[in-house]
Amino acid sequence: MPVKHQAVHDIRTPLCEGEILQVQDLEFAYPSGYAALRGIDLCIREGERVALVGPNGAGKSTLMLHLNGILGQSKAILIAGLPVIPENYPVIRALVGLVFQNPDDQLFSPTVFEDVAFGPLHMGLSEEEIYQRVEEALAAVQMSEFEDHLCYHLSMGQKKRVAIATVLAMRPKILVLDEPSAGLDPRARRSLIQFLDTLPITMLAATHDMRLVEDLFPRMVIMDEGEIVADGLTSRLMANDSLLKAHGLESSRA
Amino acid sequence: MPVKHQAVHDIRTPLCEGEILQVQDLEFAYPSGYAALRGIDLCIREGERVALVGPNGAGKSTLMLHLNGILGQSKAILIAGLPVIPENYPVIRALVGLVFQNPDDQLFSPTVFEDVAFGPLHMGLSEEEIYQRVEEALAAVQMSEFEDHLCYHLSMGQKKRVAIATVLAMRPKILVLDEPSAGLDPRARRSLIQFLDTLPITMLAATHDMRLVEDLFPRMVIMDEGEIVADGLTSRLMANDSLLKAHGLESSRA
Amino acid sequence: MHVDAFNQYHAGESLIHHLDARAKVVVAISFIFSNALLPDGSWVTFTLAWMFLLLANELSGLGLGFTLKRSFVALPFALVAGSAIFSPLGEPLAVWDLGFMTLIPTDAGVRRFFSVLIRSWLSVQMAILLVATTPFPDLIHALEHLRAPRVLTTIIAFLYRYLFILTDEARRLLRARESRSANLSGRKHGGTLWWRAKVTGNMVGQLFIRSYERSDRIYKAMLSRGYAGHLRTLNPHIMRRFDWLILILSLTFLLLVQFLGWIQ
Amino acid sequence: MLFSPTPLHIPDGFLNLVISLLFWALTMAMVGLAISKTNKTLGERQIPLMGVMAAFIFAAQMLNFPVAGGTSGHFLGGALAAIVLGPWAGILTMTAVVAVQGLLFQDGGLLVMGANIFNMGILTAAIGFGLYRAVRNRPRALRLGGIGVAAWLSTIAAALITSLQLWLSGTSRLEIVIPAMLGVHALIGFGEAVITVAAVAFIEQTRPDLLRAENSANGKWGWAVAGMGISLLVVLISPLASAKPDGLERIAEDLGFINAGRSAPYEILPDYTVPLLGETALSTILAGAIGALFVLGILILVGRRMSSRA
Ligand SMILES: Nc1ncnc2c1ncn2[C@@H]1O[C@H](COP(=O)(O)OP(=O)(O)OP(=O)(O)O)[C@@H](O)[C@H]1O
Ligand SMILES: Nc1ncnc2c1ncn2[C@@H]1O[C@H](COP(=O)(O)OP(=O)(O)OP(=O)(O)O)[C@@H](O)[C@H]1O
Ligand SMILES: [Mg+2]
Ligand SMILES: [Mg+2]
Repeated sequence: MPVKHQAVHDIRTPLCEGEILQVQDLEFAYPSGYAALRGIDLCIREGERVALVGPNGAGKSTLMLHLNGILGQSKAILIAGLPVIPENYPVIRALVGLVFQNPDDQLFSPTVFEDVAFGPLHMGLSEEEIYQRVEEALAAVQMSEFEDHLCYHLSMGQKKRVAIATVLAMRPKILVLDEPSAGLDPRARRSLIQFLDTLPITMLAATHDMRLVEDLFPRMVIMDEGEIVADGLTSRLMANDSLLKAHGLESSRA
Repeated sequence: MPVKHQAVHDIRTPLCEGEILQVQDLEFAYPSGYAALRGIDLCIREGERVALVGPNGAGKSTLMLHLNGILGQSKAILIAGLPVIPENYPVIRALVGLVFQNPDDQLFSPTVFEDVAFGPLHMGLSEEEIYQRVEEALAAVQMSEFEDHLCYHLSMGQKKRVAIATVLAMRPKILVLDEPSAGLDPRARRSLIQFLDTLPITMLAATHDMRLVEDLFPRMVIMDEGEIVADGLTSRLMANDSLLKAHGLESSRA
Repeated sequence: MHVDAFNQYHAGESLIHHLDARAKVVVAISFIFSNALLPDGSWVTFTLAWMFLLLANELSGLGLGFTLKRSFVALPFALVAGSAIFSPLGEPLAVWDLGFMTLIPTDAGVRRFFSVLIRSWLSVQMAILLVATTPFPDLIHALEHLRAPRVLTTIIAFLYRYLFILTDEARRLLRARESRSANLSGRKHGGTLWWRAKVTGNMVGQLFIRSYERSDRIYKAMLSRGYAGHLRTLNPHIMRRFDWLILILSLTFLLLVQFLGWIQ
Repeated sequence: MLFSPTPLHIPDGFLNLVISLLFWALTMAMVGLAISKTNKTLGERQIPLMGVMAAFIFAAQMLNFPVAGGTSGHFLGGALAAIVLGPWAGILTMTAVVAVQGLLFQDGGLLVMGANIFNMGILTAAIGFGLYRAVRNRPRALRLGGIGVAAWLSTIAAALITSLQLWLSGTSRLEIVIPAMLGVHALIGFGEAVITVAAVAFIEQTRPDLLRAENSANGKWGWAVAGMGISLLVVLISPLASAKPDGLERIAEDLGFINAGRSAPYEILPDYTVPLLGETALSTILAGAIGALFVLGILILVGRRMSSRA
């Protein structure tokens, strides 16, 4: 069992009004009774890139699923000032683009085009705009020529990119990525990192890939057993070996 | 498309009689017609540890599924001298322990205990021995306290660990691991490496985790497009940057 | 509803929990059978049957509320049975003129209606008690011992194994759709009904292919762990003398109930 | 809700013993036949496959789509199971589904399980596969149209036979339960049809080999005839049944299993007029038949045009 550490916060202001993502004292237990989140406080400013790390079962995926109301409503979360309650779901789902841990969880339409078009279609956009958005999103992940392919016949890395495109086509303000690099071969992983680096939007990514964290995310949040145990500059936290070790982590240079 | 390289073989002897795993000119096409394996030659001595690397879609998983007859029989493969044909399946499945890439494919029982006990139970062991093996295997992946948990309530990394335990409980002679470290947190990954290091058995692992390869596997086989394009000492192949690059790989120090 | 709903079994150490699954299945089915056989309006014997149920419930240690809370699943069907009130076979009790049709409740109709509801309510509670005190794999095993076709019980055993996995898959598909069901502009959204139904159809197709392929992989995983056509469990499944005793006592009681019900 | 008791899962107590046992016998005969057929044509691998497909039907019933006002369209799956697995495997699969729904979730009773399996597993498989068998080598539009009709009719047929069972058991009045059940299921059947068609289209697009493999095992026309026959019967009986309000009483009197001693006081009953349906049984039957022919005609015309273009 991990050693309990004093929480290390260094860039979070105690009040974070007006920030794009505010989580205050979020608690959540699965129906089985397991308390997966035990009082999460997290604020993210617009345009910030934050990595979420922590051991298996820390609650990273659980937290991410909360951010657009998929695990139910919660007044503890404000997205652009809106609490995550059913009335706000449609708006919040347009603001927060969630890329699941497994791309197979994300794709449910026969062809790549249909899947990327689902979000824009559901938003009631004009046909013209839908086509434009789909093309743009696919171009961004270098999958344009796969438009008519069946999602189902793609390789893991290609699926991952399409999954990201489905979310990009909705033009979210916040991109939430669960393990974006898992299962990708080194080349695909590198091109994903390069692509994400060009995006100017707010980003929150859960990952075990410490090099990805160092390369792409200036800020890092460590979770363990449903709590945030550290939140600060990646460079500073990565240097704190005992902190990393206490939570099952290690810097990529270890 | 990867550049075609002259195959680099340096420790394989042309004839490998008497070795525990022998694959000679294995060909395989999926029902869709896609030729996933195009003439694989591979020999592994007892006690050897071999890493199988290559880009997404190279055919690594396809090869591994062949090793205990899961994709059908093949006389091109000999396990401890036995061809992989239906008569030998029971013996071969006791010899070769296969951990699938996706833990969801491996776990099919409601509770962790039941799942780990499945193999020993079907081998016809005594109740006492079943209990003992389950405990040992779960201890090896540090999941003992999850014995009564429901498999589908675990986090991704927890599932992966249980999947490994299900195979360990059968005490195979050859351990075949498909991406054993994907989705594990750094500590779990490290303790898995340490644990595997203590096992005296033959091991073949497909992975994108180049550091795992360097830490644990003295021998490395590179696959691409259904062929083995290189087979040699890890230290030597890792130094060959152009070879790695041509197949979507990079050494962990890049 | 969450997947936990699949775990209907509530672990316990009671007498009922320890009873052999075969005995429990036979008693439960006989109880339901007996209810169906009792004539309408035999309130006394219905009460006797209820006492039997209460006793079983008490012995199971689950508590009264447990089955009671779950016993209303059949309620929507009461609506259907409601029309029995207007059976023409009894004395009319009133005349309701609805304008387009005239309804006449009769005494026989009312008696029938309540008898149906009581039968159903008692039977459902017995079934609940059965699955709450018997792990599902044991239940399947019991059915096998009771000569249910092996093919069918094996299919059911597999169904149970995969149920968790596939409903999880379905849940993830729903999540995926939900998380992209967005609307920012305040305009009409959600697409047409036709389109929504079609998307759902695609999801069903998707789920089918995934289930099919996953079944293939899991089957292989089972093969690679020694599965050879028959699922084994750790439970010995022996009918002890105690099981026989309870079985015979219960059946005798139910016979008695029948006797009372028909001489009334 | 995941397992909201649909109006098709009859609980224990709602059917009388004679009907329950009769349908158990019918079901057992059909299931026995299905087992022997599948044993003959399918390998060991099919058993886990059918188990998974049964779990798939379960899971697919979770996938709903918002209709309006908080209600949602659901999926029953009998026709789809028969189409993708073939009729016999489809029957076994649906039998397992209905059995587990009853055993594990009390969604449907135990004594009446024979009837439930018959309604939701056997009848739907016969209609679903029978109509599919008739159109499956036709052009795409006709084929998908046929599948839609098959799915819709299988839902209607299940609702119809459920109503008839309730009526024969003396639990419901025919003139009330038939319009109610058929009305509701005409809508549910629409969702069923769209979902089934989209699902089959999806499978045709991604894994056509699955559909081909399953159906080549059943080369005979028997299923087509049976499916069409039952469908025609459904079309004819549904208006007929609802136009004969006094059937129950007559049968009850003849068989004497409801209060045999009492004399039936028919005299004091006023004549029933059934809302929404025509004056005579004949006119409603005619209307139903004409409607069915009309749909069939359109399907054939569309199919012709598609094939002439190809
Ligand atoms: N459906 C569920 N029911 C009950 N408990 C669950 C469920 N899903 C997850 N959990 C538990 O909640 C905890 C957090 O799970 P979560 O998936 O959020 O972990 P994670 O941080 O994403 O882990 P990983 O790095 O392995 O993906 C784990 O202990 C897990 O066992
Ligand atoms: N069931 C299938 N039907 C048809 N083609 C398949 C099937 N499964 C895999 N393939 C194809 O076979 C090739 C090899 O797949 P395989 O899963 O063996 O790759 P891999 O090396 O394990 O890749 P990864 O690193 O992504 O796991 C891929 O091009 C894939 O698209
Ligand atoms: Mg996770
Ligand atoms: Mg693979």
